[in-house]
Amino acid sequence: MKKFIKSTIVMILILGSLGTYYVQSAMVTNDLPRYHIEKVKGEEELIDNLIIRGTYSHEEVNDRFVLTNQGIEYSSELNIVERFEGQYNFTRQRLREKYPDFMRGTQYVHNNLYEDDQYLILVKEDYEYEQSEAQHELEISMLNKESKEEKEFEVTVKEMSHIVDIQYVDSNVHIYIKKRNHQSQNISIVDLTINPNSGSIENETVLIESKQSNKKNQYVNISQLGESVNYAPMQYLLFRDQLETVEEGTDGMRVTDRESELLAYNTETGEDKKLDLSQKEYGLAAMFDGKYLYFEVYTEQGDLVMKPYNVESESFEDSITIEVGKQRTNILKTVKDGQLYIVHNSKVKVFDVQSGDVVYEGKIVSGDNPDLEFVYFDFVEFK
Amino acid sequence: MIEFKNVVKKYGRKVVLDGVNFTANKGEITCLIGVNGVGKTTIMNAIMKLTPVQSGEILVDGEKVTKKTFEKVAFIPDAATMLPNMKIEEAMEFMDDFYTSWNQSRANELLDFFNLKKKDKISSLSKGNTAKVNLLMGLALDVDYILMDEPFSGIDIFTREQIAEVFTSHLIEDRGVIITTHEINDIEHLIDKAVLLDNGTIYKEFNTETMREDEGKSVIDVMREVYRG
Amino acid sequence: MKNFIKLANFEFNRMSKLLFALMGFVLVVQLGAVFYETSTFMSKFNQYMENEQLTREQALMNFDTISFGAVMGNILFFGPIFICVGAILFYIFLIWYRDWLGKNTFVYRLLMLPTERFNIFLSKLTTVLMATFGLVAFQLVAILIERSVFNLLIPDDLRQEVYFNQLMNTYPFTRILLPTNFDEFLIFYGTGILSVVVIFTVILLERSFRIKGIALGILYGLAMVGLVLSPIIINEEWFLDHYFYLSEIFWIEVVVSLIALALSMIISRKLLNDKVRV
Amino acid sequence: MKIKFNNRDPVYVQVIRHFKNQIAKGFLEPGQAIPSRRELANQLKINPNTAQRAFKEMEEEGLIKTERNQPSRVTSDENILQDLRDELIIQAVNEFVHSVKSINVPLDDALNLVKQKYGKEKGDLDD
Repeated sequence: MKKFIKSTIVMILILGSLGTYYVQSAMVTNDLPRYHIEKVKGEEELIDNLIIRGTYSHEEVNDRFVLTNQGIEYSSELNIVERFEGQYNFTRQRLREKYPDFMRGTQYVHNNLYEDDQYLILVKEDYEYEQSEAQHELEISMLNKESKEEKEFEVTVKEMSHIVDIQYVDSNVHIYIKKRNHQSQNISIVDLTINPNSGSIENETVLIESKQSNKKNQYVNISQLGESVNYAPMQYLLFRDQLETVEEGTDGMRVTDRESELLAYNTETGEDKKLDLSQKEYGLAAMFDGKYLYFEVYTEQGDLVMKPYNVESESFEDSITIEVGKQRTNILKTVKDGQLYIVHNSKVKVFDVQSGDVVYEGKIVSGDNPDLEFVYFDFVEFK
Repeated sequence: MIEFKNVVKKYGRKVVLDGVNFTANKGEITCLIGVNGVGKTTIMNAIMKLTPVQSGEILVDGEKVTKKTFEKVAFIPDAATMLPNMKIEEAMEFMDDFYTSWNQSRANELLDFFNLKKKDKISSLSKGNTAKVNLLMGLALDVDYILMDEPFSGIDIFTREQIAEVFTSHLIEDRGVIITTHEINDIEHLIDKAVLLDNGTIYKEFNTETMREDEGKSVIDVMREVYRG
Repeated sequence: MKNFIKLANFEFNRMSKLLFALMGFVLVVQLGAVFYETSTFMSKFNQYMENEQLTREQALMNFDTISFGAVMGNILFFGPIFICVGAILFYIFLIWYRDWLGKNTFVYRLLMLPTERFNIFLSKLTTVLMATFGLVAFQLVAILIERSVFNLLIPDDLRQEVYFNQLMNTYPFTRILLPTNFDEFLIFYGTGILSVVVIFTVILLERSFRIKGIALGILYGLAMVGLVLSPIIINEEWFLDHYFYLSEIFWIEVVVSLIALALSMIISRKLLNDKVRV
Repeated sequence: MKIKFNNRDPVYVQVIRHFKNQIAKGFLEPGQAIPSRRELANQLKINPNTAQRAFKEMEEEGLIKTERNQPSRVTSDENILQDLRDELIIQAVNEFVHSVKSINVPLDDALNLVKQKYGKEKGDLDD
């Protein structure tokens, strides 16, 4: 038996030391607080797709988490695949779980997606060079959620820079793209109307074309105003058309003048209109949900005032005021379908913009303990 | 009985065994004779599956060689097969651990017979003593067949005599022995059967006593005939 | 089974001296890192106090504390780890070749043992794994020892406590050596075991077919790398265009790796039984 | 016991010849135990099979007798011993005649020489 003494010692060392190490590692994760959202009042379905991201940081633990109506998941609890993919593209994750076959081959989900109650539309971009000119191939796949019918078609576009938005109106797929002419450096937003039955571009309309500028130090740009849920059906698309004058100073380039126009394009009627809303007057245009543009102002009394602007009627709805105290940090907000979501002080509130009512209220707690001392929420979004 | 049936062995394009046929019986001493490099060692390695053969069959008591064969056939190569930092007693313990056919009392007897000290490290032994240890490891196994590769080469005369003595002792009796040598002189009277090898083939396989009796020729006479003719 | 255990123990004993020497080496050199880092830190602190004419309390306000992480960043700490990794890599080859080379050709004895020859393969694999895990396990113990020495040398108020898991996540080499998640541990070391088995097969190809075997071995090694990478490669743009989800690819990888493992073991077994040469 | 073997005659024949000489010369007496075949092989450094064959031949000729679990013994049968002596004399004479004939010496001259020589070496004759 003396022969076996060395192997036995090493075996005990291995099992003892590695065993302790991993048991201890597992125990750290087990101790993490299980926060959840407890309904106080209202319709719970409203927060079904809501995601609150944050960090728990206490003693040796420093862990990111994702809190939803289904519960909390810490990044240390992810398996190796989830850790590799990262905890960020929740829309893709949700769609993959729900439509695993349709979503195959889709890596990138951002502006190339449209989803309403009936249809799911995905556009994949592919470059191809022909006669030294880049040509974009847009591969469009469309799923009828009810009938499970899938359609696929492909169109080619020249001078394309990227996809701005996708909508589905009157049985047509609209792909809004940004184009840039390489010679004139002219920028435009183009609406490609594609009939899913023919699978080809029926109509190509220029929505906005940038102002021409021949001055060397002037730059034009058209940008879309961020949507809170970029795959959702939108009645309006908002664009900001800018002309910037730049001067070279001692400390680099500096914008000396900025002309900008806010344009609203109605996806249903195809009409566009100019909105006259200056930041000075109304505050920061923070969010847009397709119908309402939200301006936010912090008052000196320590309130956050959200002013919803109805793009259709070109008028403001009643403001919604949230008491936040003097300290402004850690107020998370997002909007969807005319509803304003606020996460603040362990509370989740949903306001209906039209009526100004709180349609849902919930509380973030762990067991009976509402103590969020070691929690920092940093982002809220929709799946 | 160890049988070789049409065994062919090549190293690349070089043919080492070119259809070798011979048998070695239990209770007999069969000697493979030939100059160096004719494939004597290859034959032994082939029996122990220490080198693959391309075709043909090697049978021990009518059966193919498996792990069980190693309890039945012991091979004593011309090189030491135990770790240099082992003591002789550790080497014996190793054998005892793995072979059911290990016979410890025989091993002790051999230790005495060869005048070896079991506390000695194998790396510290002289060439002759290393050869003796090698023999000990093979002979202390209760096996039916013993293969010895050049047991006399490069060893002093006294050790040679001692080793030769083994062949006439009860250590060998009733077992089948295959021995290779390139020099027959030492053991001409010890062997039952001579197998003459050259260029990978068996030139002649004969019983030495019958050859003397029927043709009045010594092994060397036959070798002379064969290799010169 | 009994023979396997005896053989594995025998192989392990053959390498144990080297293993214990490496362990001693790791501990001694890493303690060197502890002494180096603590003494430089303490002398810096004392220098600072002296130069600025500050009391200890005042100096503490402006002086950064030190954590054990500083020791782990020292070359004397991770150097021995790399040497151990190198030693294990070297031993993967040595464990086979030393039986063929040298005056005492032990391979005769090994191949003539009345046991499955594949046990030789398994015992050598076990030895390499025991050495590897032994060193990793010892490193954990060594860190504990080194930390207590570190804590003795640095006063509490100058020391920043860092928790063990965090410490292990600080540097890439400890993250790979001892990932805090057990599934990563399984995957890293699973890949490691697969690599060792494939290398063993390559060695046996060489030992069986010699010069031709080197070419065969390289081809086999490349084929195995190709096989294991193939699910990832064919899922790329130009072929399946990410048809499979990562979680599916993961399981396909697990299956393919197990196939590669089994294939290598079957080939090794066949080589040992029928093709290997002394 | 030591024999210088030649390589051309069968070893077992040489062993038997050796025994016959020993018996004829009286080194081995009738009824005396002889070494076992293994001891013999070991002493003579010959293959045990050869020793075995020699024993077998000698048993068949009746030179030795082996009873179960007993060492082999030289026969006490006078006839056989006499035959053995005759055989050895005839063998020696044959050799002598053969040699003498080959050098064409007249028989009488040869016989005279034999008488002279035989008288001189009487007593310690060796074959």
